[in-house]
Amino acid sequence: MTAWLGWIPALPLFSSLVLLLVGGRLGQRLVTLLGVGSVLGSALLSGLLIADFLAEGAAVTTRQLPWLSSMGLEVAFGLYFDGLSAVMLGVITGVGLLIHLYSAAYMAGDEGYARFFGYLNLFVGAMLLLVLADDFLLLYLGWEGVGLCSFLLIGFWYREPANGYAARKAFVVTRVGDIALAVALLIMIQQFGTLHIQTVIERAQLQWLGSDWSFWVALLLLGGAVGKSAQLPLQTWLPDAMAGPTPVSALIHAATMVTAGVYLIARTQGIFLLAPRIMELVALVGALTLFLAACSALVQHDLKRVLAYSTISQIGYMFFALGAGAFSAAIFHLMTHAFFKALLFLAAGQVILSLHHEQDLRRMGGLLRRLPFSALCFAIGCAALAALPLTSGFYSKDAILLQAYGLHGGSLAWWLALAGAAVTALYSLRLFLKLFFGEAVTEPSPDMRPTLVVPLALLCLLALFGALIPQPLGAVFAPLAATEVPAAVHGAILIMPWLGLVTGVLLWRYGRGFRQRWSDSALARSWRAGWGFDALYDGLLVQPLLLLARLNRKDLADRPVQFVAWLSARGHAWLSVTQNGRLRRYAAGIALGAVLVLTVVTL
Amino acid sequence: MESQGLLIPIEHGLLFAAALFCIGLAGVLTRRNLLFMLMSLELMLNAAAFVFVLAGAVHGNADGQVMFILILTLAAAEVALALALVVQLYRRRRSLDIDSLDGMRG
Amino acid sequence: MPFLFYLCALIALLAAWQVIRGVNAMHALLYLIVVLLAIALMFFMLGAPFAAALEVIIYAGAIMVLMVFVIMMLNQGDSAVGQERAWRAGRIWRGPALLCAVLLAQLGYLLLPAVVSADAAAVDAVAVGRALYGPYLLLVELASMLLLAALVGAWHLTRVLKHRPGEEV
Amino acid sequence: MADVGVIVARVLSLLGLLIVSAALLTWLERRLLGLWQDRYGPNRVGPFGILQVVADMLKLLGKHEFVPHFADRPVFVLAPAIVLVTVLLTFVIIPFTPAFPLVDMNIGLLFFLAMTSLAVYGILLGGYASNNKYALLGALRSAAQTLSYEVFMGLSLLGVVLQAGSFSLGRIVEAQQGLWFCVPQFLGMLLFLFAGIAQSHRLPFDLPEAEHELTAGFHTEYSGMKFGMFFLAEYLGVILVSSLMTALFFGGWLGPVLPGWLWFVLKTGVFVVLFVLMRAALPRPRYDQLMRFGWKCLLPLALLNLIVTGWVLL
Repeated sequence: MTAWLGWIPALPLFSSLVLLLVGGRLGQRLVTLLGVGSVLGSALLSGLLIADFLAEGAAVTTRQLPWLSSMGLEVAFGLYFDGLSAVMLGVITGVGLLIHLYSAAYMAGDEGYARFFGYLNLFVGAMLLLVLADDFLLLYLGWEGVGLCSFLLIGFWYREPANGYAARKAFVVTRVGDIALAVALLIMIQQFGTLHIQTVIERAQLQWLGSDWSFWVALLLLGGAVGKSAQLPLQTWLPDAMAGPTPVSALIHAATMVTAGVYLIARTQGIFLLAPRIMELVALVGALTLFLAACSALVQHDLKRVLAYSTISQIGYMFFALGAGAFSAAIFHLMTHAFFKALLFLAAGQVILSLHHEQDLRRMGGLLRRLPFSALCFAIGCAALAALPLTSGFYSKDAILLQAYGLHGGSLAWWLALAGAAVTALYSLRLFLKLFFGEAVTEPSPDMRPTLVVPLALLCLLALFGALIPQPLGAVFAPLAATEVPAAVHGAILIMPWLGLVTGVLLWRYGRGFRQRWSDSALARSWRAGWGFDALYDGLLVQPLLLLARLNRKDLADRPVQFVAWLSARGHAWLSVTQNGRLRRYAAGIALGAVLVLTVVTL
Repeated sequence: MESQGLLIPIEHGLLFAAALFCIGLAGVLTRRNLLFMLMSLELMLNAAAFVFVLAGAVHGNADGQVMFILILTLAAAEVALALALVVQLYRRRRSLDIDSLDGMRG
Repeated sequence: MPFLFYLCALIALLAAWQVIRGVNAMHALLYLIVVLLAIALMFFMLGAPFAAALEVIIYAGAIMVLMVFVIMMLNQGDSAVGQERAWRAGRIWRGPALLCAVLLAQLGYLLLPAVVSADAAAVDAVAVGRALYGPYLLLVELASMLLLAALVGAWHLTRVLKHRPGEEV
Repeated sequence: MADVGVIVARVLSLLGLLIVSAALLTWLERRLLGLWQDRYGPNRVGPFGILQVVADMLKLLGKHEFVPHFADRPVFVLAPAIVLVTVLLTFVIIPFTPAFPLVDMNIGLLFFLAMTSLAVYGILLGGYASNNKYALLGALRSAAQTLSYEVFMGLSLLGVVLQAGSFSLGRIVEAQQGLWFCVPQFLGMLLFLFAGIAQSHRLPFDLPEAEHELTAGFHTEYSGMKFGMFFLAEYLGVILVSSLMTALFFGGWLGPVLPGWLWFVLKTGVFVVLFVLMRAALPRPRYDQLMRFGWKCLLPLALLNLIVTGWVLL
């Protein structure tokens, strides 16, 4: 069975190759068949492999194909498959498949249909490579591939300059994290002479015990993860990434890209555990991010930006769990989040499509009767997001908060996470109410194609019952010591979402004036702008850089180059006089040249 | 033919070719009509071909005639294309004036 | 025989002169054919009968027929002759004539002292064929590619275009 | 220099023979057409009407030599001469007997092809110089037709050349000592027959002068002896193609008992009669059909013939 492992990333990669090379000439039906079919194949293979793995339970490594060999560094193409990979595989191919199915209907008729599926397949393929990689360099390949695809897909509708800007922003910001990761890899090469993940972790545990290296490497790895997963301080690209088509947002937020950072930390936990201070930092970063992003989500006007900030916030939970040492809870939340966030995005896409590409929440409302199915999807998705009991989100978030408390007790990060739960519930409710209650502003056109309904219905089921899916993580993470959690803490965890909900209902019912004033307040405006991080970075980094560039424009070093350009332009102008289109002049020129040459010969 | 030597001194043949070539060149340079330019070109081609055949005859081998065949092919291709252009030119401009074609675009 | 050769050369040069200063395209073309026939005869006398035959069959018999064909098809009439006469009248020919005269003088100066030991012998069609399909096989292929290119090009150039705005059709 | 007298004598005798036979052919054709079309044909002047030829000739000579004022005079005069001269010149290579081709050139067949390709000019120029749209159309058709059929005329002959190993007609005839080439080169013979008919503008391929469409084609404006030259050239062409058929495919002078020249004349006569029969029997195709037939059917066949011959020989 493991012989088939290589096919899982190969299928989408191959399909994307075909689609990007000749896709424009294939019919839409063939493109769909290829694009969705390849992911379906990967999903089926993954299913078989995971079933196999659940029965046998041993991590496997495929044959290593030599890739590059230089100055003692041997890198090979090899895939590694264990419990963590299995969970990621399931999420990526399963949710990815549903998103592909949905896209087939959502993007039908777009002129870049084949290109879209080519990018989408490349995205899934790169992500699969990332989670299956046996080697840090291969992982880095997938890592960069994911970054490239996010750039391509966010800027998919490239005729709009704003989309191109958003794509560039996503690319540049994540690049900052990527450089940190690259530095970490270089340190590994320098220290161990290999990039094989398992070997590196084993040796690190032997050699780095008590040394500073683990601190720095873990910090750099965290830098990479923060960039990819849009955590503080590199979270600013994700809200802008909403410029891409909605299925792309779903893919980025649920199945691929942003979960890469969580995966990276989970995969290299061996190194992180050597650096307790970094673990605390991870938890703090996660907690801060989750709270700040939740606050931002509370005041957004754009439907997709609400979801974007909620993603940042939920990833923050995962980081918090990772930092607290509750790795399996983090991965558990990663999975459930993938389900309900994909559901929310696809349902949002459905609403946006029905409202003729309207994304502003202020121009929505009263859609409960008109779009009942979307309302149902949103209800389930929001409930899971708010972690109401019996939904999948409830179990995972519960697990995070409980285990984190058990490991660390009530630190600042934990209290922030707890408060975040209430805010999460509040903004989920706000989103739902704004969409489906109140006065109708825009008249939707009901459009429920079966290809749109089926993925949504499946995701509804997953968002509700996804927590029941077993996670074979026992062999990957050390089991947690069972600790006693005070009943009051447990109660608080259970109460928090309801607190948020009740507040929300009260505000909706009686606080109209307050909401109005609050919406215009300076604090809300700053929250809406993502706590001013964009402005900060703009003032701190972008403007000085632009200033430098402007100062350098008339550089002395450029002068020789410009002189060459000037010279060739003049020369061109001078020579183009001879290109006057008079055929006989040309012939005369040739004859004159012959005469001159002969003169030279004669004399 | 006489196997002991060439019919005429080789310089005379070369001179003839040079003269033919120059006449053709003069035609190309002076005529404005595309058809006449073509004919002058044919003269020049023939002068070149003559030199080849003459050289082949001087050395008594077939290479000269082989090159002549290549020139023949070249002339055929050239005339086919040029005549196609002539027809197009006449269709569009109602004239074969080559100087009316000095406008360039792109 | 040498006399015949020089006669042919003279005829060829005179006819060529008529070609480049003619005003009637058809007459000029007939002079051109005379040039070709004279050259064919000269080939024959130089011991290249195959080349002579090809010169007549293909050059005079096919390529020139094509030109006659096009001239007849365009059927420009007398106005073209008048135009040619008008174009020929100007001072336009002085520069080119000078240029060509210089070129000719140089060529003559360079060519006249040429001394090559001649061991001439008639080269028949068999020898040409052997050369063509022996050492020059690649050349045959090149020639065929050239002809193919000309075929495609001619087809492309003469196809009837749809009317495009801004163009006289 | 003693040979000069002999050569002149031979040339003159051949010329006379050809003119007479061509003239007789006009009579023969009309008689045969009459026979097949169940009517008399010329039968008044002389025995069997044979002196009708003389009468026609006198009539032509007596006519006013008219050159239309709109014609391109020098070209107009030149055209019929070109046609007649090229046809007559071709006869120098025909080997009537081993001793009597005027010139046994080693590029004999190429010479024939060269002359046929030059013969086109006569028609083209005649049509052009007449400055008449029917003549022009006829000439254009003729040029296209001749150009097309010339291509595979050459190709169809190459099979014979390959088998005989020479362009010389005498050698080709000698090479048929054992077996006439009409057997191994049957396809080539058929192709050459088609091409020969087209080249000599005989029915059914006489589209350049199709009377009911183009009045008289390229020689609409011609009269008197200039017309006579065209006319004569056409009949000489028939004889030429027939004698070439004989020499190339039917063993030329070879044959038992009878002297060689008689064999040659007899065989040639058969083909001449065949030509007349075709004129009597076959309808005329449309112009585009003719061209399509030539390029899409005959040309591939000629290539096929050439390839197969080459393959077998190698």
